[in-house]
Amino acid sequence: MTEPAAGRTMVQVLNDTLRAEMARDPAVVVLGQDVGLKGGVFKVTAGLQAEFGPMRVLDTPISEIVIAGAAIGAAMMGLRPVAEFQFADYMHPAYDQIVNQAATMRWRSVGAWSVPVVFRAPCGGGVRGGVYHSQSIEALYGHIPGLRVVVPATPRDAGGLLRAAIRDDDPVVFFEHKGLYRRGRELVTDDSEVIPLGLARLDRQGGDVSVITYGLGVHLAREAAERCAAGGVETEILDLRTVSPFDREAVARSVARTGKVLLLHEANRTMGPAAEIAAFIAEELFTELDAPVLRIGAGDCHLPYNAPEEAAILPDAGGVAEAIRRLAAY
Amino acid sequence: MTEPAAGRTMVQVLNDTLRAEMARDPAVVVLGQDVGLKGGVFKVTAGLQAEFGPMRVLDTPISEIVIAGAAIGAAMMGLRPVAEFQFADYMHPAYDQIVNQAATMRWRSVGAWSVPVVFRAPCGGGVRGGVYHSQSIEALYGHIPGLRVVVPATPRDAGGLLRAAIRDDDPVVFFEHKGLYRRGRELVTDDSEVIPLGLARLDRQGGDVSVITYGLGVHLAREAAERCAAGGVETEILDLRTVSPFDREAVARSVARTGKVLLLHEANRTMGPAAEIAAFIAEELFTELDAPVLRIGAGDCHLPYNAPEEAAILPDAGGVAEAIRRLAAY
Amino acid sequence: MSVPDGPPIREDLLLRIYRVAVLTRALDHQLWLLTRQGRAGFVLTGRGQEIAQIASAAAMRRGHDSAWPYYRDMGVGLALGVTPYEIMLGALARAADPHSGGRQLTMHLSSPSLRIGSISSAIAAHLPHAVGAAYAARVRGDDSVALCWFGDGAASEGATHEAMNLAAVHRLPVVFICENNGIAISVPLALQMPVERVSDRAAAYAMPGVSVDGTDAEAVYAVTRTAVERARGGEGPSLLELRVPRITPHSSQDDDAYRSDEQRAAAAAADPLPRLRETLVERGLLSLDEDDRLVRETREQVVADEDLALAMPAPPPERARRWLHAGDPPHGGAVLPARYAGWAGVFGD
Amino acid sequence: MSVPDGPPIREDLLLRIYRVAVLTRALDHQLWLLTRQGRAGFVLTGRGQEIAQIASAAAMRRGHDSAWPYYRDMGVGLALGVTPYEIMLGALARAADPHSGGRQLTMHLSSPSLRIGSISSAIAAHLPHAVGAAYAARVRGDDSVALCWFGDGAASEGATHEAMNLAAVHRLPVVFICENNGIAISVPLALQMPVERVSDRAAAYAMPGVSVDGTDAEAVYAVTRTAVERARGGEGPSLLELRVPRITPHSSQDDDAYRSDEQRAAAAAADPLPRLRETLVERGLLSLDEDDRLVRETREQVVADEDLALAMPAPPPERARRWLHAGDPPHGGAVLPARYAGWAGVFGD
Ligand SMILES: Cc1ncc(C[n+]2csc(CCOP(=O)(O)OP(=O)(O)O)c2C)c(N)n1
Ligand SMILES: Cc1ncc(C[n+]2csc(CCOP(=O)(O)OP(=O)(O)O)c2C)c(N)n1
Ligand SMILES: [Mg+2]
Ligand SMILES: [Mg+2]
Repeated sequence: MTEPAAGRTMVQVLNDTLRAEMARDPAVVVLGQDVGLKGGVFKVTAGLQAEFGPMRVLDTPISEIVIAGAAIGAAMMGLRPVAEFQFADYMHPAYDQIVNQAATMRWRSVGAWSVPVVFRAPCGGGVRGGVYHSQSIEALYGHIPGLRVVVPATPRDAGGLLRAAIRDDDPVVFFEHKGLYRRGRELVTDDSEVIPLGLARLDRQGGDVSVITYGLGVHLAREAAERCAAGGVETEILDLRTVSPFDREAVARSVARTGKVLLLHEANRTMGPAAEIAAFIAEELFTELDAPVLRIGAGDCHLPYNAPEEAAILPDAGGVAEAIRRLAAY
Repeated sequence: MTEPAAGRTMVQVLNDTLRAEMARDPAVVVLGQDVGLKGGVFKVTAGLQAEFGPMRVLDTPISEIVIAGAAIGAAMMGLRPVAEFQFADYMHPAYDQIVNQAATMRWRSVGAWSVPVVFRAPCGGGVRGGVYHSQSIEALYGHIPGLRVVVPATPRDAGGLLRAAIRDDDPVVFFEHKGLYRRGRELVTDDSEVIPLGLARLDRQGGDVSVITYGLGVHLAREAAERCAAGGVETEILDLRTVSPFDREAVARSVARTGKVLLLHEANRTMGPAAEIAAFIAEELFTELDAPVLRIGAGDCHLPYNAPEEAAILPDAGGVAEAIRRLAAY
Repeated sequence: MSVPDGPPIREDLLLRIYRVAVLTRALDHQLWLLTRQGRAGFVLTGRGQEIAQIASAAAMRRGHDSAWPYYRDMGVGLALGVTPYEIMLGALARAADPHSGGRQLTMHLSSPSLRIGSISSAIAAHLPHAVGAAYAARVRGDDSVALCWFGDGAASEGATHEAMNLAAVHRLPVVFICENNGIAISVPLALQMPVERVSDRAAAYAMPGVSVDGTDAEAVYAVTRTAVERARGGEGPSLLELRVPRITPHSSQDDDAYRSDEQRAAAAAADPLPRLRETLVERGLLSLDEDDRLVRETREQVVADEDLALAMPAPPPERARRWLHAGDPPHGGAVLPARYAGWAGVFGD
Repeated sequence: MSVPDGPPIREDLLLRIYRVAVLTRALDHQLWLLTRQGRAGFVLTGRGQEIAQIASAAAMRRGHDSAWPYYRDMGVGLALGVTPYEIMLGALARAADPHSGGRQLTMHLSSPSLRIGSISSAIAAHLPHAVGAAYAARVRGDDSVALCWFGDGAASEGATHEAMNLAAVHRLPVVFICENNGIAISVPLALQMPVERVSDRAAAYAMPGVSVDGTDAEAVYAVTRTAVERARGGEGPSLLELRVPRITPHSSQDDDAYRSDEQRAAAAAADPLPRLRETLVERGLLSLDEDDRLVRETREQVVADEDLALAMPAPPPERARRWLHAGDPPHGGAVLPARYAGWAGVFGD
């Protein structure tokens, strides 16, 4: 397809990527609630059913267990299903299928069975979604052996990572932040780019402090970095892109460069992905550290519909800038 | 009841505690698979149905969703259900009910509804249970606001903590390591002891290195500490007992005493509870540290039935002793 | 199996059901308006399902039986005594909202005093709770019944199966009420289940299954009343299917483009309110003048509630983590306008 | 609904079913022995359910249709061509076990070449997989059928409902086969479901539901054959209930104390093997001498497999994390004893 001059939103790139992968490989199918006729509640699958028919783009009943489970069985028989959960908050009923089945299948069959499924779900708050349309749950999958967890921050990465996830022979949990679906456009000229899972991206260079983050956090970090630059503090931003397994080498390089680290994500702070990265640094990069390893995450709370309480729980650029300055001054 | 001279196993204390709490409060009920006539596959509920009848000790169908969900609804109507999952590995189908319902109920109803449910499950490996009878999944609940997660290490703590969990007005996830059910006896003279949730216990004093752990880890740490003592290394063992929220003050005191920390659990290492504690230390106790914060957990893998592979994945006293010595020598 | 017809409805009750239906519709209308004006962030209502909701709720023993509605059940809430003012407070995410303090989306009711469970957006997650409430009644030996409302799409969830099965195994006092509007967001019934009627599911649990026209207040009341008494009498659960139209899009965020003009027109044509009005007028229980006044006064009442609610403050940020655990000071609820003194929905007077 | 009787079974097939049943029983016997001797850590077998398993498996097109058995289905495995030697390797947790390399508990089969899904201990988790396999067949346009075996307790899981519903909505080629032994560990059927027959559940999905005596090889074969052809013909899924006894305790870790002597005796008396032997003898398809020889030779064969398996090494510790992700060298499987050249279970010759 020809790239619109203005570039594309993340939703458009995800939609184009699904269409291209389905055209390229007849084994790729999409299933989920309202993914067909409606094209998904966020339009990520818009137009696919008209093009590929009601079986390859299957409107399922409200049955998360069998959405995940049928995707697994179909994958074992050679398909490459992309299973959509309408919201990350509604993946929980399928938890058993994803962690006890998809994650264990290859290992427990000593390599005989493959489960090339992408479990897709819109995640994240700040959109007035309330308790059940706001969750960031990547940690619940990052702890599970056999799963990879991806959270893109830009339209280009969303396309390149989804392409990699679909072609990967193992299950991938793929979270898309609702707040990024239509947040700005990006020129994505290479529609065949496959971004390897597990590789971080240096989003911004700066020698004073490293902010290691992913997803929406990248955008909070950019804003904070701008503010700090005004005060002469240079911030490096590392976008992990894949939360599990995360890019240890890239993290190590960044810590070696700055010696001061802020870990940032929207997921709840306690036992969130940042805890793992902080522990890794405290264990293996201890001597490189010039300051405490700071973490910013959501305030260990469910997310409400009302704006003031939600804002009080979610991380914001102001708090990130403050932490960067604290580290710089340490 | 009069304490047998030899003391009681963890299973006996759990069984006695359930019986006493049911006798004390008619609102306490037990439900789960095979908990009645059979008394549970590990006999934790043995004899209860004969004493309290088939409704207060309910043999349920194989329906984890409604075991958890009915416990929640019954709790909202004034009962104090103790819901048993036959193995932690089989809690996953109920994940949605526990994290999206039990954990959110009080918060989302601005304090109007209480969910005093104890979700009990045998956990842990090293018992030749294979992929589905060996899991240690406390991290999957520790990340969730509104839940408390308890893992006792001794018969006395099991009784005192279960008593506290049943009387607590909020949901508690209570894991019992199968390997500890009948591992030794302990004299438990005070059958009314309520051990407050969130309070750690200093299991062993020693000034050189702190091992912060819980559950089976306490016993690995004890064995390792003995070995190291022979070499003149004094190990302090802190038993967290409650994994979430963990006792930050006790951890801080221990770090202040030794400056050298080994975090230990059987749960998989990546994004496990130890990551949170390491991150807490790296962030707030940075200046107290004299060495890297070491972590030992399972090797990020499912647990197999065959012994050699299982042993290769699980932590053992030898590895713990080695880490203690490494820290002591740092 | 099928439930025999229940007792005929008392005519004054029929009129009350209509009054609450008019109130529900007025509130529904006002909430959509608020959303179009951008003063409410989101709206989702049950236009077309009101009579099914109110007439079924009217069959329960209020304050004694427990209610487990879902997000579309404004009619159930108002019938049980929730005030429009409270629903306004919730839709506008005000601190005083007694149901969730503005933490949940519009219409996510919760009221221990009215014995209404806390509504979760998660489809079918509340069916097990209703079964648990019925189990608690059995354990405690009281004769309360748990009524549970849900949509046709909710019937596909594993939770629904497990809940109905456990209730049926122990003949627990539950009434499962499916408001079948034929669609789940964009997914039509034929893609949701292979059976003609949701009530066909009852056979799998050896419980009575009845399907009635959910726009027929008398039929809805009769079958619900019968199922409630049956449950109270220890004869176990029932599954009721109330066939209703969905007149609006799924919510204010849905374009309804997946339905044809004919389908949308057919839904609108099945509106239960004119039908009940006709019945009442025919039977001389309501004159057209009385109806005009009722509609006008009701709209004024709702607008008055809206003005009051708009004047109330949003939750303070520092409140965000309160009530995660026991021990925090109580929310305190909302101060209701004087007009609601003694207000009790369809059970009023 | 009920499936019309299928084609009469070919008599040679009946004899083959018996041969595999004798083999299953011999292996079952030997595994319990090994466990009592402490040489195997755990045993769980399907004594009493063999005929149901083998006769239903015999109705599928081997290597073309996919099989989704559960942990008790040794008979299904042997019927489809799994060898006793492989099952011994698994029960003894040997590295060469081609099904799980000794990683899963006894009898957790897995074989892409035989199109047997990987068995999970998690009850009912495999029903959605079978439905997914049938969905894949539909997408790819091949005419393979997915057969799925499970217990009566598994019928209570939400996964079972969601799987049956999705299969029925799209008339996917699945045959759901419930081996109803009347108990789930200690929980009797009456506490598991409110219906008389598991097959009563079929009505909820508008699919045929048939219940037959699972100790009657001919009946089992006929109804399964009919359901398979029906599925292959695009007419959708069926639910078959095979009523069987559970002759052993649930597993080697269960004391069976929750059943009375009478109940255990009744189960033993319902043993399907003597019954099939009688039929074969009556029809002159088997003489008692031939049967004695068959039983003796089969036992020798199993003992020979046991000796071989016992001599094989356990998995090396350094292998523990292999196959967590794609890219590791293949396991390689087991080198089968020469006697299994061309072995194909009940489909042999
Ligand atoms: C577990 C879960 N999955 C998906 C959703 C997203 N969702 C919200 S409403 C809805 C449709 C519900 O349809 P139905 O049960 O028929 O109720 P209706 O809206 O038609 O009244 C869906 C799929 C959800 N809320 N919960
Ligand atoms: C999801 C899940 N919950 C609980 C268990 C524990 N469990 C193992 S076997 C069993 C009984 C199964 O009964 P049934 O389905 O009738 O099969 P049977 O053993 O009688 O052949 C249970 C409850 C499990 N394996 N998986
Ligand atoms: Mg609907
Ligand atoms: Mg059974």
